[in-house]
Amino acid sequence: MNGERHKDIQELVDILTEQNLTEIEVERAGVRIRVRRDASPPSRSSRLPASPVDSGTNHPPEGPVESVVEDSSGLFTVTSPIVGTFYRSASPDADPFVEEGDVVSRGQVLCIVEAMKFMNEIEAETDGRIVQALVENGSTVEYGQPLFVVDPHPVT
Amino acid sequence: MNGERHKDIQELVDILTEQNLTEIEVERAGVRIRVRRDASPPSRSSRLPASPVDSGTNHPPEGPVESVVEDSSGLFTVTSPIVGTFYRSASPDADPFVEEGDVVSRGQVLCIVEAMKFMNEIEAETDGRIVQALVENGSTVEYGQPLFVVDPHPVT
Amino acid sequence: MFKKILVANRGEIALRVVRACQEMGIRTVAVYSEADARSLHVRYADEHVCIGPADGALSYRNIPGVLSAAEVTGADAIHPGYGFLAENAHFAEVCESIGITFIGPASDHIALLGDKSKAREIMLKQGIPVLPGSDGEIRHLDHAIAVAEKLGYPVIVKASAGGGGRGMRVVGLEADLGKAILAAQVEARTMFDHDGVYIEKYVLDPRHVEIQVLADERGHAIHLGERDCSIQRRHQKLVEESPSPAVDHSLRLEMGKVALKVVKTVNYRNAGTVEFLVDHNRNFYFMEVNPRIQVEHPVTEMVTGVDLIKEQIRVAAGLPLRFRQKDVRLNGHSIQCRINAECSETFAPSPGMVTRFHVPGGPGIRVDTALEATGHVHHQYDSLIAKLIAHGQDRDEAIARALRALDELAIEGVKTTIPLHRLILRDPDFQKGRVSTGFLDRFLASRME
Amino acid sequence: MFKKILVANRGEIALRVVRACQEMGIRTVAVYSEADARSLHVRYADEHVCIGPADGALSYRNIPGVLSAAEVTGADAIHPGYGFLAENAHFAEVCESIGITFIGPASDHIALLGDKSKAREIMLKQGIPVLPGSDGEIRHLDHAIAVAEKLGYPVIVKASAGGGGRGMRVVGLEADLGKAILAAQVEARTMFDHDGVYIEKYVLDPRHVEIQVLADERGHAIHLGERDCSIQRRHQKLVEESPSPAVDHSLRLEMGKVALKVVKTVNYRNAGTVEFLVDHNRNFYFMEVNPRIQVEHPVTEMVTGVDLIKEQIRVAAGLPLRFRQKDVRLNGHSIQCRINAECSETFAPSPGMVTRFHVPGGPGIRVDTALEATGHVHHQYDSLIAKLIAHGQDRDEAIARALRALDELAIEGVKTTIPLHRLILRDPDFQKGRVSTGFLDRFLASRME
Repeated sequence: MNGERHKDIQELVDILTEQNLTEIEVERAGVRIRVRRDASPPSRSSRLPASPVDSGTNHPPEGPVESVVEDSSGLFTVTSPIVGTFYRSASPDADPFVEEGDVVSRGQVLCIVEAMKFMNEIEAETDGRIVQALVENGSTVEYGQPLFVVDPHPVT
Repeated sequence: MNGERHKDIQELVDILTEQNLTEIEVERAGVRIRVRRDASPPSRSSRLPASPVDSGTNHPPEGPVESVVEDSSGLFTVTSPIVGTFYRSASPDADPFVEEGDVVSRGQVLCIVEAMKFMNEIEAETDGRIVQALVENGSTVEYGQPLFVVDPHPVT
Repeated sequence: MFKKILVANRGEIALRVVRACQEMGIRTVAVYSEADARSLHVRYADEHVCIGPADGALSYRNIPGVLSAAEVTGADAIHPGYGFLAENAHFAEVCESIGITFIGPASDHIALLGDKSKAREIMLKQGIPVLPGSDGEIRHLDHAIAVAEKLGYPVIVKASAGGGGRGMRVVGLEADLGKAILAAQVEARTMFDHDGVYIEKYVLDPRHVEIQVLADERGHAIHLGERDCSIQRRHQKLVEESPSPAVDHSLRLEMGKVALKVVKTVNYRNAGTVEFLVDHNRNFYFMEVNPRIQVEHPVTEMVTGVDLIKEQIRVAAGLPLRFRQKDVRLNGHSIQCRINAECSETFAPSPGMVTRFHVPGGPGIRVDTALEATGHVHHQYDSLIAKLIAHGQDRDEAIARALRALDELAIEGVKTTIPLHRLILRDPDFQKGRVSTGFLDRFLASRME
Repeated sequence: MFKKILVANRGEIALRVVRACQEMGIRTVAVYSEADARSLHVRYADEHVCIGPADGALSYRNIPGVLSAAEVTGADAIHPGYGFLAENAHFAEVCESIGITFIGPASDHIALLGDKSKAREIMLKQGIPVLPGSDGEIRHLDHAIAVAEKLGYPVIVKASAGGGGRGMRVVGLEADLGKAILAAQVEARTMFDHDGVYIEKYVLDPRHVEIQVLADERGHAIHLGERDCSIQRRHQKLVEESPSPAVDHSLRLEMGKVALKVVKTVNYRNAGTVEFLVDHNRNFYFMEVNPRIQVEHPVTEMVTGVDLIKEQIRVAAGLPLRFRQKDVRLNGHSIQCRINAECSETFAPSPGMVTRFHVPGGPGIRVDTALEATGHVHHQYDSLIAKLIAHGQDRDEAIARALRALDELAIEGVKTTIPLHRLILRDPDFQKGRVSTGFLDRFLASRME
């Protein structure tokens, strides 16, 4: 799907959501788009926290996440299993465990999440290549927060 | 999707909302737009009056009504302009002003609605034939309540 | 006690009366216009009768329509709420004549108190403190000039039949007096069909403080403390509270005594409000009596625990008041925000379809509204769509709760005064209780800068 | 005072705490499970941290998760609400050890009061009236038989670590005693990891009456009158009220005195509830102390005007109580209905999507809920979805208002106990205040006929 089409759909979805509809269908020049939703999701409050969290924990809560999530593109997301502080290296002077582009193997340590003085090593659950590191060193992460995007089938 | 289209859909959504519809489909110059909403219309309170009104005024409130309404079949409905007691004849012994099937002419008295001891004569606002008398003699009628169905173009 | 009460109103006050009746075990009849067919007051009532089209003049103010509805449903009393027919002496008189109880004062009281100039004269004679002013209505310009000179400028020209800020003009200079009288007369003639005006000394920046009274048919009367309604825009109240930050125990005793004297002077019965202006030196002056339940009655209910609508009904049914003055205790503090469907900056009405409505809850919060998650705000009627009432152990807690609840209150689809209420309640002067009838104009002006 | 409080709970009680903090100007941190990402307590809090999946054991009961969230957000206190970690002595101890204030009693009080058998012994020694029973835990069956014979049947076997009706067996005959003890032990071992049981005389058809206490760090303690929670099904309270129809002024004084003696005996602090059984002859017996805020706390708030959550926070911050026993006045009467997402006939849980939600308003009505017009009732959590609290000048008015509000309260999409509440509140025995812990079973049985 190209970006253009995606934008179209996003617009339809927005309308769907805003108007609390269940279905929109648009057909044009041989292209038919139908957007349907069977049960409207609970809408967000207009009263989201006025000021973002100082500690950086404030990425808006989305739907459920798994510890490792495969998206439609075939990429995996490594998420944090605990609340804590995210470190990309074992100590301030050390090199990061992994960099973007690195090929990693299952069980390899990707980062540390410190919680209650415990250093929790987060390991790769699959072989693959680090496509993207999503969190800054020293940031706070919540349960389920995406940390890395991993391509399990890198073109070598 | 262009702004034009967005506006189109918004319009449809407005119509949907105002008219309390569930689905609209529009096809024009190769463009077909369908908007649907499953949500039931603002439902009545679960606490509708437990017992119907003794005085018979309790037909459920529906949308606005006009004093004379033309429906899709081409028939007119004569509605009550006031709250009161409906009488089909001038006195208990007299014949009804009109019967079903009668041909009436504009200005002819169809019935009386008594309110605060005043006898209000309800006249036909158009020539036609009485298709149906909707209210029992002696019943209470509200403002806007249908009294007679009139066919303004009877096949003679 | 009444068997069946017809509620001759709509919106939150109609719902308020229906609720009181339900709690008392009295059947209710809602009357409604075609625009309100699906309104809560209609659905919650035991019976309902459509009495006219959306235009209030043809439905809620339609006396034959309301009375026919009472007749066909067999209602033995009518509660008029506020607005519409509530202060219509003729309506009350017709009710009396056909044996349906009008839940409110007698028709002659409504007529008497509706003539502000005359009411003022009567109170003056009884030694009730009133503002110095003209002795009755102004007869001609020279008379006005003489009166104003004696009072000292500024003075205020008021229509005898006026109310709600209509037919009033403040005059600072003799040169403007004639024009002001003419303008007030024109306005009064147009709106009230009576162009008599009188003149009073104009008090700079007073507080609007009113005493709630209740009187039964046997002449027993009590007062339920005061409400401070100084937060007004063009004489439209926006925020009300009880007790008043400016009234202490001794002033309350004094004002209460005067209010009861006013009640006794006219032999008033049922619920009523005696309005006073209070100046910076704690002097207070009788302004008028509102012979009806008021929009701001809930703040009094919150601090006294007394259900004013139920008391109105009980008294109208001939029952004696259930308590004496010494039984009335004020607990804590209460603040009401009138949520209007208006732009909070321009005050332009904002009718339309409500797309989301979430009411706050939790301790100390009461919401009186006829709105629902999906509902219409009709352009034909008053823009008041909800009353948010907060109660706390003290004024600070009441304000904190009101602010917390204002943040939770979500109304989408129409513009509302919620943003303005948030700003007012956070204003340092408001928080210190330093308010007067000039507060809101200055507040709005300072925000425009 | 605390700068930032983490609320270690969900649903209405989390919202309740967030609201109290907002009114006090304290920042809040909500923790939440993935299932609650869009919940009101999350959206109303200043900050929010996801701490685990929907399963409460992995999120709301997840001690490292909660504490990490407190650490990363810099919260200086944690309010546990009720349930989840509220009575977890280990959690309170860890909080104490890392310098985060646990808003509740000290961990050793939680541990002590969690051992019902031991608590009973301590109170007995202090002359607090307790039901006659075994001297500590049962050692073997012969011991049990001897105790029961001395007490006279029926007796009740209770798990020392029990609570909420779990680990209890009523025994009418000696032949059933062994089986009952075994069953209580198995249940207690499974649920509380401790299988000690003790035996008490079983009181037929008593009332459940509890006294709300508040104690500050300096040892100053007061009580806030009683709550009658006799309307229960399987020890789950369904309707609560204050004051109790069975408690008059002199009995209240007496029970209050004993409750404060309990507080003093263990040097208890913060908010707590001392539970008593009251028999038909107005004898009352200490049962246990609930060392937390309770679901039914609002009825006490409604009659005393005291915000119990705020007082918990103030006391936990080391502030002294703001009032003395003589400042506590009970105004009117309050009744709470626990609205559960359950079938009102079978009591089967009814999770699902809420499609319509309309809360009642008007005078004397308070609703504590985290539900919205569109929201989910999750099967993983407690079925309590809303608390409808009514207040009136007297019990009759409170009942009338509760009934009126139950009629207005509309929840569609899930089944609720609303129909059952309507029936209970209309029951002639309930209306006369003639209730006991056996009321609901008899009521339900009579409806099955």
